[in-house]
Amino acid sequence: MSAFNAIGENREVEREEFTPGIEPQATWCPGCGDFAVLKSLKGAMSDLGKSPDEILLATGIGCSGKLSSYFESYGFHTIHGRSLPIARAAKLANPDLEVVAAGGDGDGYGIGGNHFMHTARENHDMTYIVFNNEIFGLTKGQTSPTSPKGHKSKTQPHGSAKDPIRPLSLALTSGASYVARTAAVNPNQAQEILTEAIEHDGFAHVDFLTQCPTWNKDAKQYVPYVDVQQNDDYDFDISDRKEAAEMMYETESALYEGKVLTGRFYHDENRHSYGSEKRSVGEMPEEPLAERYHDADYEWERSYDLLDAHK
Amino acid sequence: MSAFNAIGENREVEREEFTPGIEPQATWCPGCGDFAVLKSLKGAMSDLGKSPDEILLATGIGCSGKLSSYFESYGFHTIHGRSLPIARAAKLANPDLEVVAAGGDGDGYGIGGNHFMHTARENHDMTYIVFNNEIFGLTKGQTSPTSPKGHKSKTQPHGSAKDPIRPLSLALTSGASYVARTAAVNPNQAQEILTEAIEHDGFAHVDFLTQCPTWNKDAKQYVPYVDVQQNDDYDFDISDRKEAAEMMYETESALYEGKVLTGRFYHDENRHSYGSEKRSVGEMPEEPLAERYHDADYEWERSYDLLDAHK
Amino acid sequence: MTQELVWRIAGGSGDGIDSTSQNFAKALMRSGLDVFTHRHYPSRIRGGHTYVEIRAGPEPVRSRGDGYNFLLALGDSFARNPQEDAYYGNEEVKPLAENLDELREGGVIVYDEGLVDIDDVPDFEQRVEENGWHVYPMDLRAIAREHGREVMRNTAGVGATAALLEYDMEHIQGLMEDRMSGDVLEANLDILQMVYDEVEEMEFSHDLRMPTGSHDEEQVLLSGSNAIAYGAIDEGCRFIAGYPMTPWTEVFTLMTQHLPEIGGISEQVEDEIAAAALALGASHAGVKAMSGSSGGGFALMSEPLGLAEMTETPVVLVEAMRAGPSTGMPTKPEQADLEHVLYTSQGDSCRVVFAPGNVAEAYDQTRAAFRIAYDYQLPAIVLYDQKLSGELRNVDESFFDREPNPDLGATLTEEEIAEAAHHASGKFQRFQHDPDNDKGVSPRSIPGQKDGRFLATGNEHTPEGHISEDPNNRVAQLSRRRRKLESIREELDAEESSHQTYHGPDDADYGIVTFGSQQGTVLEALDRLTDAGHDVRAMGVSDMMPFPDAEMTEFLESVEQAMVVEMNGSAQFRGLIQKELGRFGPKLNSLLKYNGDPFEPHEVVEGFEAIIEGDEPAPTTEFVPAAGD
Amino acid sequence: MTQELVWRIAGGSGDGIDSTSQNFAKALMRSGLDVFTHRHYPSRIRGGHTYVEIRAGPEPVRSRGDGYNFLLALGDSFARNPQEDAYYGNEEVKPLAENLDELREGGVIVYDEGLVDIDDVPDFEQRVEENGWHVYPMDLRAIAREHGREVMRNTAGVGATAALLEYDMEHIQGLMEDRMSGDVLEANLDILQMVYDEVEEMEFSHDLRMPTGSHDEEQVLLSGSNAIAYGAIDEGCRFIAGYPMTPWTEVFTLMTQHLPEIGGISEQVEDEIAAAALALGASHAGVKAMSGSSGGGFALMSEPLGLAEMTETPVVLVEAMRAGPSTGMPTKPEQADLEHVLYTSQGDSCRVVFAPGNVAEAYDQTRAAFRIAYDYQLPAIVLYDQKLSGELRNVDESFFDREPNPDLGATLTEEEIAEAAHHASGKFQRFQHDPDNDKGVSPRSIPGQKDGRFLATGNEHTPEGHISEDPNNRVAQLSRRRRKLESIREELDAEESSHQTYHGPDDADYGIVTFGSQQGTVLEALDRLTDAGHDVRAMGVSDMMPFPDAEMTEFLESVEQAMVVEMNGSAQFRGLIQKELGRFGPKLNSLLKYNGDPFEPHEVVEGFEAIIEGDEPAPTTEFVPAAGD
Ligand SMILES: Cc1ncc(C[n+]2csc(CCOP(=O)(O)OP(=O)(O)O)c2C)c(N)n1
Ligand SMILES: Cc1ncc(C[n+]2csc(CCOP(=O)(O)OP(=O)(O)O)c2C)c(N)n1
Ligand code: SF4
Ligand code: SF4
Ligand SMILES: [Mg+2]
Ligand SMILES: [Mg+2]
Repeated sequence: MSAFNAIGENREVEREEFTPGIEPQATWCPGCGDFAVLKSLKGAMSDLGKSPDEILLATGIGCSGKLSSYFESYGFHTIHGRSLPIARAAKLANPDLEVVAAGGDGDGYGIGGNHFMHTARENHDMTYIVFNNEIFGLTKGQTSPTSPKGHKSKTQPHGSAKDPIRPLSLALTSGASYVARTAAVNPNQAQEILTEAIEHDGFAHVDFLTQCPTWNKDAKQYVPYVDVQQNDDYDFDISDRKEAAEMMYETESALYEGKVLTGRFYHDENRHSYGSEKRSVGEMPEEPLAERYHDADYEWERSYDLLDAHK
Repeated sequence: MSAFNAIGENREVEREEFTPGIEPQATWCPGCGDFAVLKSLKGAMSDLGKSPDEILLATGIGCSGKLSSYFESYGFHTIHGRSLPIARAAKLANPDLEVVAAGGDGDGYGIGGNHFMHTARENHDMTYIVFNNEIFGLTKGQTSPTSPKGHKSKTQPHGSAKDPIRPLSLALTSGASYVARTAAVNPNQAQEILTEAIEHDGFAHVDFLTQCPTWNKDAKQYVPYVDVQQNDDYDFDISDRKEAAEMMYETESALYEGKVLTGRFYHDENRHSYGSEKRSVGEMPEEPLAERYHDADYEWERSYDLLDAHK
Repeated sequence: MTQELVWRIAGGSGDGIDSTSQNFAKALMRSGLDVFTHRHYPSRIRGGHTYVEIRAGPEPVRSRGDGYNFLLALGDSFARNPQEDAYYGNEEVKPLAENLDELREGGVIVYDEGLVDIDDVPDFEQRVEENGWHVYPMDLRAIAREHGREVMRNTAGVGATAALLEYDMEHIQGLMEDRMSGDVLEANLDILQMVYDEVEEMEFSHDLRMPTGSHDEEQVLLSGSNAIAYGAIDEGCRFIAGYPMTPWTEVFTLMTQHLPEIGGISEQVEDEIAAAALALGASHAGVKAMSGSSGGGFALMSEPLGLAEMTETPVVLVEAMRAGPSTGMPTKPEQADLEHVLYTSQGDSCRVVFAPGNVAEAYDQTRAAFRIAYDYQLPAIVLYDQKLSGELRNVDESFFDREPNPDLGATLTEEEIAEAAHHASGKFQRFQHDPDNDKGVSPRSIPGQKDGRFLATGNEHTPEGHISEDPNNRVAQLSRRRRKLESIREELDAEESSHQTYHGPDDADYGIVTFGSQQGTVLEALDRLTDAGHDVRAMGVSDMMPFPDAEMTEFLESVEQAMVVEMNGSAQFRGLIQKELGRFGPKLNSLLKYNGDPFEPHEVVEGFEAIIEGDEPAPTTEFVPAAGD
Repeated sequence: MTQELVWRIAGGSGDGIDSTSQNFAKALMRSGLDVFTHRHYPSRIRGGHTYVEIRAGPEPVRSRGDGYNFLLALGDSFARNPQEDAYYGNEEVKPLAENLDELREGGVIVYDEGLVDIDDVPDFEQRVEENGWHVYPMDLRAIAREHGREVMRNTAGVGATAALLEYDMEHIQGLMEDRMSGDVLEANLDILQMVYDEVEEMEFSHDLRMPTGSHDEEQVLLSGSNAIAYGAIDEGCRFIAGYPMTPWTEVFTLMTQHLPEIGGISEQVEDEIAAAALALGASHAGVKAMSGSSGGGFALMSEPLGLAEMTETPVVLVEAMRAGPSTGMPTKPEQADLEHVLYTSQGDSCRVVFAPGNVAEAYDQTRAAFRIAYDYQLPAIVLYDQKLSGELRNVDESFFDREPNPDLGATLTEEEIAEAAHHASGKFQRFQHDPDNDKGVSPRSIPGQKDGRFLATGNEHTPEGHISEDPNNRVAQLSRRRRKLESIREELDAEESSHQTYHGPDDADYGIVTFGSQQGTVLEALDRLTDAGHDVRAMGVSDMMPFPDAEMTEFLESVEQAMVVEMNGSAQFRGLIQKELGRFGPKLNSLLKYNGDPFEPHEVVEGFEAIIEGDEPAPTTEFVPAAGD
């Protein structure tokens, strides 16, 4: 019997189970897009029948990072930019956990950019939600790596001289096997995409446009949005890397011209997740490591049995 | 008159000027590809008429990082993965300097990956040479981010479970405006490419295949190499991002199938360098900042003149 | 006559409490008073209990007082609906409810009855009665709405304050005229007048009136962060690289706003490792440069900091402490990063650390940090905290009337380089074993200078910079680098004015020692202790490294016992004294506070009395007695 | 009879010196001797002066000796062509030339005349004569070439050694048979025999012979790095994340080789920030986990280390010191990261730091680090250095015959969680203010356990983990976390055997104190001092945090003066003693060494004599006398 009975219960889970029984109420500003992430994540987890105790939600630091305070599950509110290495290790330690990492655009594409690149490359089986509000929210409105060129802020008084990074393209180039963009203004799509991302066996990157009315722009500026899957103008195959790459490029550029394209951009169902690669070379046990510590019958190996080489 | 009379001398510079007048002789192993980088860099600088005192060569830590010990110029042998932020600041402080950064594949694509991405994005006017030997040389042969999948080493006894990163594609996606790959086994091409890279006004990334006979493979394994510009099988426009992207993808994959493709992959002559962007928004002075400290006539601004807001 | 006003304005984050209080403080300053402010705010963008306290009087104000005497309780526009057992309590009434504990007897309360319902404030009537408070409910929101916009209720509150204290409105009006124009100005002036008139109609039960004073010369109001930025500018710093982090962001933002105007460069970069590295790169290339951060951001600078030590690259870093460990309490002050800043990065530390005690010292010591960093070619760190960062004080304008110092320190001209020693390899010997001065400083060249090329490396290196593992070279280089610290100590000791401040009689029986931002509070407490007949002397220490061994020894030898006051839980500063001097432990008692609020003077008084009279110290503080001998 | 052999094999990096010496040491161990090795190598892959010294004798060997008595000088296959004034000198003769200074009078030299030309060794003949050395040139390369391949000249050298010392070849042959097979084995055995025969023909002028001894039980030969890895395995550590860095790479590589075989996981990741973060993530998810690094790599772990403290996530980190600051001298030992490891990361530190003094302690204290990390939910650090890392010693095999301990420490079962306190929000109260035990430890749940969910956050937090800035909660949580350190100190003090080692009479007049890897050298020096009639006692300290205040006080009270021996330039360990105890400074003298070589016993002896007799200490060390009182 497992020591982790919350895992794999597969029961009906009401979305309310993901709301803490009582406060904390979210401290996000009125109109903040972050509420939509919370809501759609609750919806997705409920759709998937996951129970709060089998989920580990690791977040970074930022307004976005507070997601783990308002979503009822095991949570790890880490440090700025480091949610991914913490989350992926938890997944290796116990592959039965449902692991989700989340954080801001500064957190994930700025300070955490290297972990983003390498976690995608390794294709860990987890979901990574980036709250992309094109701004540093919590530190009071500085330019972020996704802020448009020319964006003015207290730290860029004359307007940013930097071109924004391309988050979708970077995910693809790095090796992510599921890449999507959704928006707070489109909660239904968001919930569907999160559901798919969580179900996907590999690294799923969701760039989530979350308006920040306090420092940046409000929801109106993300409307109208286009779902590239629903719109005939965009015809590409999300399983084709090349076509996906072009669509991503266009999508990223369009955002700064006021055109909000969302949807699924890439889905590779064939790439093996890191866990399975690692198991296949014999560098990871078949049973979740975390279970072993609760197995009273396990015969723990001793260094005493390794001493031959030292004689 | 400038305080920096080595700058812009534009004289004939013999390649021997870049060889320290006496030792240190390079401590690289016999047959190491790093010698070729040293040689081609000397050749390129000599071709460009740069004098040793106007060059700042910032290197990372690794066998590769020792380049600054054997190349005669101002040098900054920094810390692991951080040559780029140090180099780009020096360029901002004194845009008249010829700034080159260099380091290993571990240094640049591993620990320094985030700086690589962001420096390319900002398109600083500098050259970045990555000694790509597909291994950690100096620490004795561990798997690096460019080691092929399945690569065995002391830290990957069963073979790496990770797909290698795609350095050229990452540079392009991030925003580099010149991207090339050359190889130690092809010193003439290397020297030409380095010359172009240094001349290029923007971030020039050169992925330099440098065999490591001690831990990885020897020069033979990089032969035959193909120059994509010289070979009719490869027909693409290096000023076209999309075509460049496809060619890079193919090149990166081919390397692990034993096919060594080299040459220029992307060249965008129109993108403004970061310095000029920053000057154009008024966030960088026209004259090199470093000169000001030597200008006896400069009237230094005082906080006393900023106090109105405090009254 | 009223000696001092301690005015508190309370509301929610994002409600403009900050700028309103700043303007009011300026008005008070303009009218001849000395002022001092204290900020309290949560780590939240909108809503949540926030207040700013202004202490004002005719004499210099060095610290918060104990409690305060005038509360302006506005609403919190972003208050959340309360629920039973709520984590965050009833936020709507917090601007009133959360502030009552510290309101002095006989104090005045003005609250916005449009937003705050006193029925939700527990035991309000009873407490009012017990404390003899004078309560003036006013519908400030309604007045603001009527004459302008709802946000202008802050103006209404300020008007009410002025009227109740019989303060001449002209200073407030003047400030508004300086800051606003057009309709906005009109509306604000209207509201001010409306409220003033309304209050004039009311009956006053309180005696509190605005104190009066006058200044001999023009004053300027500024915070510790302003002072640091100005110190940097006056030392010719024209390059900053950073990444936002509370509270360091203030210095970074100020520099970023000023630098482009004066032809400097500011870079917001991908992370703090890069930020520190950029500062090194710019300094190496011949520009005076700085970076900085708080908590975790500074932790990321650990490795580049060591590189600066090893390559002898001058750089100034500022560290703005907040409550830790880890993310801790981002908007709350603490002094728990002292050891971290002194010792982080592998190998023997070779850095300078100053912890200024007030706004003027923040300016002076930032300048000293630059001077020393460039003269001695090492990293110098200004260690301050969330308290000093945002604390506003008035300073004589003439204080800033000084010469700038863009000098690059120990560098050579091309002519000097031509004369200087070069190695046969062609390289300039930038790291001589025995430079001519006896300070251990070997002057540097700047890239681009003719024949000045050398290698800067984080490896141990020969005089020209080549990597070397030769044991003799190692000893020569490491001991030379460490000799710089001794030279700096000598230089500081020889200067006319020490960075340490003293207060009280030379021959006192007891001592109180503190460092950094708690200086003012300790001095305030000292006056009270002296008034109460205690024979005590205080020392505020700023030099953390190199440590002022001689001064500290003299002080501790002169007293029988001493209390070390610091805002952390592990007595780091006391530990530093003990480490440096190797004795006096049995004389030292610690008074610690680490709940996120800085010391109040009475806590220091009570802590002191706990030592000599064995009393209980204040419950918010922790008292750690001396080790038995 | 010869008491000890101190054999040095010298050549170039990459010439197999390491494995040859390791095999020879094993042969000596098998033949009944106790052995101890010391490695010296440059930061370079191929070529450059390298040697390994083996000290062997019938009695336990704890340290290097002073100098050595047998040199096997091979060639450096990667020697560079010398030039006049060359930085690196004439590398070809270094295996001989660089080693002469420390060769004892009457010592034996065998050199490969095929590669080393003694005409290039300055004053060779003269020095041989003066020192009474016995020199045996042999063309080892030629012999190797003839019977096998050139690399086998190491074998030839070992054969020559054995023959000259009249050592029974069977142990060497036996080892070769265990390690090699086929043609390679044949060739090596041939070479061994050839050389043996050739030497038998020669005339010996030396008296040195192989000492003899015997062991009561089976011995194993292992390094500090081996011992750390085995300690981790026996504590049930099954997860390691890391990034290579000298000398930490050794532990990382060993774990990486063993873990897959025993169903564990090793991850080589993008940088050290990630490495530490992964270890936290794995531990949080219920696996015993570790990471580690050296110098700059550990500096990058500063921020995650603080997160572990704040979230009370158990984790073991190892830090392998090398000479700093910055990249420093990567392959040279130093003990200058002590303060860094104790204090890096913002906020009050709450960690455990052990500095083991030898191979057996490295094993024991790694186990203790895991036990405490998991029982007390905090980071525990094993601080060692390049010396201990690669030092080989023989240990009784039975020493390792112990029970493994996979216990996860303070965790709950689902049944216990069901009974435990939950907040109304649904969360388990994983961070209780006042847990049932008086240790300050609040037991945790593991993700996946039913009804165990909680929030781990680097912000200050309530019992269930929610972010909180409430001052009372803050005080409760911070003081509880710090209480854990006191409990650990109590636990350690109560244990049967202390981590500190003592040597010499209880009532000695003088003391010598050291920490970590210098323990053996100090003990060796102590014996000599005692033999020379000094009344002195030594203490080797391993507990760095929490510090053994009582033990140290007792020791220092018992002596009149003490000398603190450490390998750094700023007397960090002495500072720690002074900081912790606040007194004894005037009794303490420092003996420092920081040239990249560890102490030799005679240096400690001379340093000691400098204290009591005012002599000059050895020129390689620095003597810092006590502060005047
Ligand atoms: C190492 C470190 N540097 C800086 C900070 C300060 N900080 C907190 S949140 C944040 C950025 C917030 O932006 P983003 O990640 O986009 O999140 P958002 O608030 O917009 O959701 C920063 C810089 C920190 N906590 N840690
Ligand atoms: C922060 C830090 N981590 C680790 C190291 C150890 N280290 C030195 S070089 C190196 C990697 C070398 O590989 P690469 O960058 O590819 O350079 P190469 O030696 O192959 O040229 C490592 C991990 C270090 N110096 N600093
Ligand atoms: S500051 Fe912006 S991102 Fe943060 S809570 Fe407010 S609206 Fe949301
Ligand atoms: S180890 Fe490899 S990369 Fe390093 S010097 Fe030797 S051959 Fe070159
Ligand atoms: Mg953001
Ligand atoms: Mg490499």
